[in-house]
Amino acid sequence: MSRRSYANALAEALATAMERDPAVFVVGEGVPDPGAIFGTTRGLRERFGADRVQDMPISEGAMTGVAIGAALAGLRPVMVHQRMDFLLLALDQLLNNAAKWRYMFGGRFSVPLTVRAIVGRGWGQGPQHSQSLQALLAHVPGLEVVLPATPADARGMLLAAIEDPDPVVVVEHRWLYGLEEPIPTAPEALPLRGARIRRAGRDATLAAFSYMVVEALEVAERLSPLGIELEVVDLRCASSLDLPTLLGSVRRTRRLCVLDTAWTAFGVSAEVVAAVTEHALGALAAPPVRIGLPRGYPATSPHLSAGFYPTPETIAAAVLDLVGAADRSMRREALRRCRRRTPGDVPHASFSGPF
Amino acid sequence: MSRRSYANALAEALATAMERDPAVFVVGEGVPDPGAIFGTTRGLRERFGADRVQDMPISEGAMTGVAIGAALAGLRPVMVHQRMDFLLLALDQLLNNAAKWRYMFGGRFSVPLTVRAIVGRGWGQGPQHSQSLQALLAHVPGLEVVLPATPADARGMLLAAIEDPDPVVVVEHRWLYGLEEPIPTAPEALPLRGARIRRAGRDATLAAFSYMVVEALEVAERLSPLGIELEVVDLRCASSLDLPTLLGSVRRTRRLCVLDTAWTAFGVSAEVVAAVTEHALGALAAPPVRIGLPRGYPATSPHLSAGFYPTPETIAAAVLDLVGAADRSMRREALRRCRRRTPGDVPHASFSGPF
Amino acid sequence: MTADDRALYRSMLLIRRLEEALARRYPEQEMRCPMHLCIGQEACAVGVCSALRPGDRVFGAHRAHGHYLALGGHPGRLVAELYGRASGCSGGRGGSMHLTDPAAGFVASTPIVGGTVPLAVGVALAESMRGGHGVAVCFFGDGCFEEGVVHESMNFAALRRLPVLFACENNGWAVNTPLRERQPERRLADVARAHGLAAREADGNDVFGVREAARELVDRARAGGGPAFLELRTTRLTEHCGPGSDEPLGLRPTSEFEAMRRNCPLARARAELLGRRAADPEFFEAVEEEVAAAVEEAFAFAEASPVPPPEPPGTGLRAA
Amino acid sequence: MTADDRALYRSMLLIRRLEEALARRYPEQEMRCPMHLCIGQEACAVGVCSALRPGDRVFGAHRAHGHYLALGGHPGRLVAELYGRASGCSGGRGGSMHLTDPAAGFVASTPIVGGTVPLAVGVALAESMRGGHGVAVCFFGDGCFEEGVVHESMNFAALRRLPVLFACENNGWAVNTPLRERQPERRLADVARAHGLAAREADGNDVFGVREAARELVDRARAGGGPAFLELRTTRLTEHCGPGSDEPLGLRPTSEFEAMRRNCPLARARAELLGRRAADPEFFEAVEEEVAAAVEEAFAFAEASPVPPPEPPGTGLRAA
Ligand SMILES: Cc1ncc(C[n+]2csc(CCOP(=O)(O)OP(=O)(O)O)c2C)c(N)n1
Ligand SMILES: Cc1ncc(C[n+]2csc(CCOP(=O)(O)OP(=O)(O)O)c2C)c(N)n1
Ligand SMILES: [Mg+2]
Ligand SMILES: [Mg+2]
Repeated sequence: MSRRSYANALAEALATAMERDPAVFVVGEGVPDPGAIFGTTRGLRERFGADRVQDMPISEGAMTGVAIGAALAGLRPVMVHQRMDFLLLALDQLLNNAAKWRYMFGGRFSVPLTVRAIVGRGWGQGPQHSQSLQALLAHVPGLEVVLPATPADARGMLLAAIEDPDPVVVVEHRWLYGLEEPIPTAPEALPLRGARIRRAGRDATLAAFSYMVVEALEVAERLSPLGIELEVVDLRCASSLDLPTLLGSVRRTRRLCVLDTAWTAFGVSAEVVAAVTEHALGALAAPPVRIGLPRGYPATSPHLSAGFYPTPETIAAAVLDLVGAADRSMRREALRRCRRRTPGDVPHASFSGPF
Repeated sequence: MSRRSYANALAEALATAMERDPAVFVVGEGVPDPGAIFGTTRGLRERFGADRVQDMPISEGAMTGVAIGAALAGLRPVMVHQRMDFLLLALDQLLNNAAKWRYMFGGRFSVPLTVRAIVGRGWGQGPQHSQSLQALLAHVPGLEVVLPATPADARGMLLAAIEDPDPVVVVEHRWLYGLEEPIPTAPEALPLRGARIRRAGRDATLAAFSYMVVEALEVAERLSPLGIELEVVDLRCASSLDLPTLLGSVRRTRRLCVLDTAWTAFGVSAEVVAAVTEHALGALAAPPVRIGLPRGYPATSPHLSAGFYPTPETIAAAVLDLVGAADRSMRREALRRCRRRTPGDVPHASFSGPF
Repeated sequence: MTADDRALYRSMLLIRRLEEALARRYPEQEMRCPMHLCIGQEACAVGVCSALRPGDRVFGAHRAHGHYLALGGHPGRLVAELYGRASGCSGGRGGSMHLTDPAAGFVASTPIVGGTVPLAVGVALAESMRGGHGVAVCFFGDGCFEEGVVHESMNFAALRRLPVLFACENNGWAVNTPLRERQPERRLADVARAHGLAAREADGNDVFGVREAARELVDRARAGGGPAFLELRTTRLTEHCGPGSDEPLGLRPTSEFEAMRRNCPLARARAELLGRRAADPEFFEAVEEEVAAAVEEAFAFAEASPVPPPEPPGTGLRAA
Repeated sequence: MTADDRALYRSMLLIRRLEEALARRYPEQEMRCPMHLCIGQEACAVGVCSALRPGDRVFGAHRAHGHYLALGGHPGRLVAELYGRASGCSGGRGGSMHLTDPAAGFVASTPIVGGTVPLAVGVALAESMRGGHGVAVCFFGDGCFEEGVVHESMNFAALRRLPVLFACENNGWAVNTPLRERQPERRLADVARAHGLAAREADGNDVFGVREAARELVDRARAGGGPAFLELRTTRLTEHCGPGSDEPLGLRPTSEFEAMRRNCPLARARAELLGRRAADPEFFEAVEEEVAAAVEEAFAFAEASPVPPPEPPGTGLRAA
């Protein structure tokens, strides 16, 4: 095992994929620049050359089409967007072409395209630089949309995405990049589909995507000493939900809270709730709960947006309601334990902007 | 009262809005051409002049931005897309600008933009000309997304959309265009929000959007003589669900079936189910059911795509399960009554392509 | 050279007669999909494709029957595709607006205007990264030139000096909207040139002229000279979509239709071949017969293909 | 004319000193948002805006402090916006990348590259439909020229002969990517010209030259002569985003930074004013003092503005 940050794990996945398969290349605005996409493309140009580690014009639409064309010709492009918001300029290509191509031509083609889309948050990212648009992608048939939440998954799922014969979007939340854990030294692909139970518990199921897995685990850890045992299910893949794992958990705990990094309304969390309800209505002892973003935008001002994102404390409050924890002083203690001390607009206290 | 088709009702709304407010203008590919957007812009150019009834270059992205700019300058543009699929080229402008503008600048601006997006179906529209993308729009805060299902609503809601100070997308299903009904002679705006109970019933709630209201009503009419009384709720507006009306209905019938013209997975129907479950779990006597499109595309071949769209018969089958109708011969009779005799790829028997 | 010249005529004739048959039989309600005929524009497809080699790869858009056939795409599988049979070139999933015959070098066509243009650039990028010698071609219309993605594509192709030909069939119309209501007075080729492409204009109804222009640009691209743009001025003799004519709409004076008909690329090629004595009247009789048989065979293939059963929903989206 | 010339200098100085103060104080962690300084590019904003009249309307992008200030936008409300106060020009919702001061003629800036370009065209369309005499201006960078929406916008503006100026500040970089890695060798103005726009190139660090070029194009547009494109070659003296310099990155030789610093638009304007005797050393001393006071006042305004309470989620999305 070796310690890796989420960002390093991504860089390692890219290097490994490029090493193994000469058809793999990386393209995106700033891919070879000193910032190296928050470090995730560091060293690649030196190692694999300018041809396979490409910058690009600010032309998200056409360049997505160029990547699709290159994929049709047998290459394996990895396209990177520093903010997922820029993908809105590429949705025609991604949804009308990449997602449909295999189907439209009777299975004669394969589009092995990987898109890395980074979700911004905090430090004044504001309305146009903070969107988590997985619901738009998961709705349209033909794309796989995955959201790794750990360094191991970041490396393993990016590798699997690149190896996959069909288009995959890897949604990476910026606040995960600093996360570290020991992972197997040898990089291997991990399945794109399939949820993982990150923590077992009997009182409620917290089913989470991406960065919300971190928050769910934090809440679970902090409530455990108070006798509340939460099961945390990392859903990992949005487009193909792992219903067996999820339903198994919900049937045990009988309570469901879904956490997503995007707007709650019409988000992927709605699909999770709907699917669970359709399949296991009788198992639910309480109405399911969704936690995500309210119907609005984070103001750039940290003062204005202080209440915008869920926090361990607000999550705990919802979970306490869900499990029916009525004891007043226990509630107070639970919320106190979950309170954060760092400013709400940075991933960790030592962050000093900008990004 | 005067008889109007859905298409004529839309044309009347545009003419009325342009008459009442000189700031209103209509723009889109083919708006002034003899096809007149399936008749919905017929006669407007003769009446209001080329300046206010504009064709446009095939530049959906920039032209949406142009419309937003014109709206910022005090005009009221109505932009028309003959297929909703083309909107994917305009999502950056629609979602990053129109939807966010009022918020981003502290409420200093208003973007009174109306977008008409037409959903294609049948006659070989195929994967790129048949998409019903309301879920992508409803998810992003700031847009109102409405789906009129009747001629009265088509006229009244388009008028209201144009009068609204903020952006509204009117989703029009092509198969509704031939629908006729008597509506009040004097055109007036109708509320954009608020569901309508189109038919009362005690056995289950069919909550439907757009063209699926027609199919839900047909099923309800045909099952009524068999003693199954279905309540049909026309949801009308996706972005702002009318929960009081919907929950009231579900609390009475205790059974919910949601019908949408789009893919079921991650669609607006998921939000409807999730919202109902969160608010009225205890009222549900059976798991809610969603009816929409499967995770795939309609082949252009009518033979291949014969099973793709829901039909009154497949809807009836699901509803019979939902209400627990076990009697074999009654089921058979119910399905027989709902069977359609027209080809599945045309809105009515006299249609002879192309469109 | 003259055998070659006659082959161009034959290729145009096949496109013309096959499309005429499609138009004639469209009302039978067996071809249940939108259909954009290229009658009047055959010389563009045939002239450009005659400048290509095996290994070159071509993309089209909504009006692509001609490109498919000019490359040698299978006529029966084209008709079968419109008939919605599983033996169609796209398995019946695409219809007229989604064609493919990779073996013939026709990668694909799709109906979203501008959608395939950057794909051709991507194919050229792959070719250039691998040091191959193939050229990519995208056919598109004057209306498509208004899509931003085309300009983004030209910029990138020029930046990387990619072997790609942007072949713009300018028929002066997008649906029922004339060019002057969509673009200012200016030459398309000038825009492409300003983007850094080699650019030429040619009479798109003169198949020999088109071939000459395309050859120059394709050979240049193949030799590493970078991307090129070819504007082909041509005439759409049918309505935008469907089997009929738009003459009754009255959007253009009758004289314009008459002029278009006089400017028919087949008639012009025939006159030229006769004038140059590269073909004699017997040739034209023989080729008519041969093409009629090919058209008949194509329809017979389609009609003999079984009507497929409904596809299970959700099939074919991704590899297993 | 010389009072006017001195005003241009003062305007550039205000931008420079205010941004220097922003950079100096950025590490205090009170301005918690991305920030793109325009130090080195002041002459573009000031020269173009000096050619405008009340009623004209301007859009910017991510690097827009200069445009806002050059039009006479309120400096205190700019700083307050970066400080996240409700007294900020966008109520604190936007920060550095979302500015507005409609009264000053600055409609807005947003950070999606290319996002505001068609909006300016839309404002010009409205103006032309209503028979007004206002001109719309959009500022954008050389990188933005790569977005398709810019080309779509130019085509439409030329088609309708709209009164809009496309003001392209070409600093040769997009983030850390030089122009040569994004675009082929060719002149931006040639592309605009090919699209049917009047086009000029100017030294973007010569404020008087910028004004002259902008005047010609703006006056022409106002008189009904149609849209125009102005390329301004300029220099970004700071890092792309943030308060520092990118000199330590080593992406460009030190000599280039030295050349850029010698080419400082303020130094050049000062030398010219002195040379022409349009201003004396006392003027420069006085204006420094005056501007320093204005900058101080702007920060004082921001700091005196109360820290706003958290906004209730979902407020401000639509009219009630
Ligand atoms: C993105 C997009 N916008 C609009 C349409 C509708 N449409 C189909 S064909 C067409 C006209 C295309 O004109 P042109 O590119 O000149 O090709 P032509 O039909 O003349 O061959 C339009 C607007 C579309 N299919 N895709
Ligand atoms: C659509 C989009 N793509 C990418 C970005 C990221 N980005 C922000 S500024 C910038 C460079 C812009 O370069 P240029 O237009 O030359 O302006 P400059 O920064 O040089 O002033 C990029 C790529 C963005 N904000 N929006
Ligand atoms: Mg055309
Ligand atoms: Mg730049």
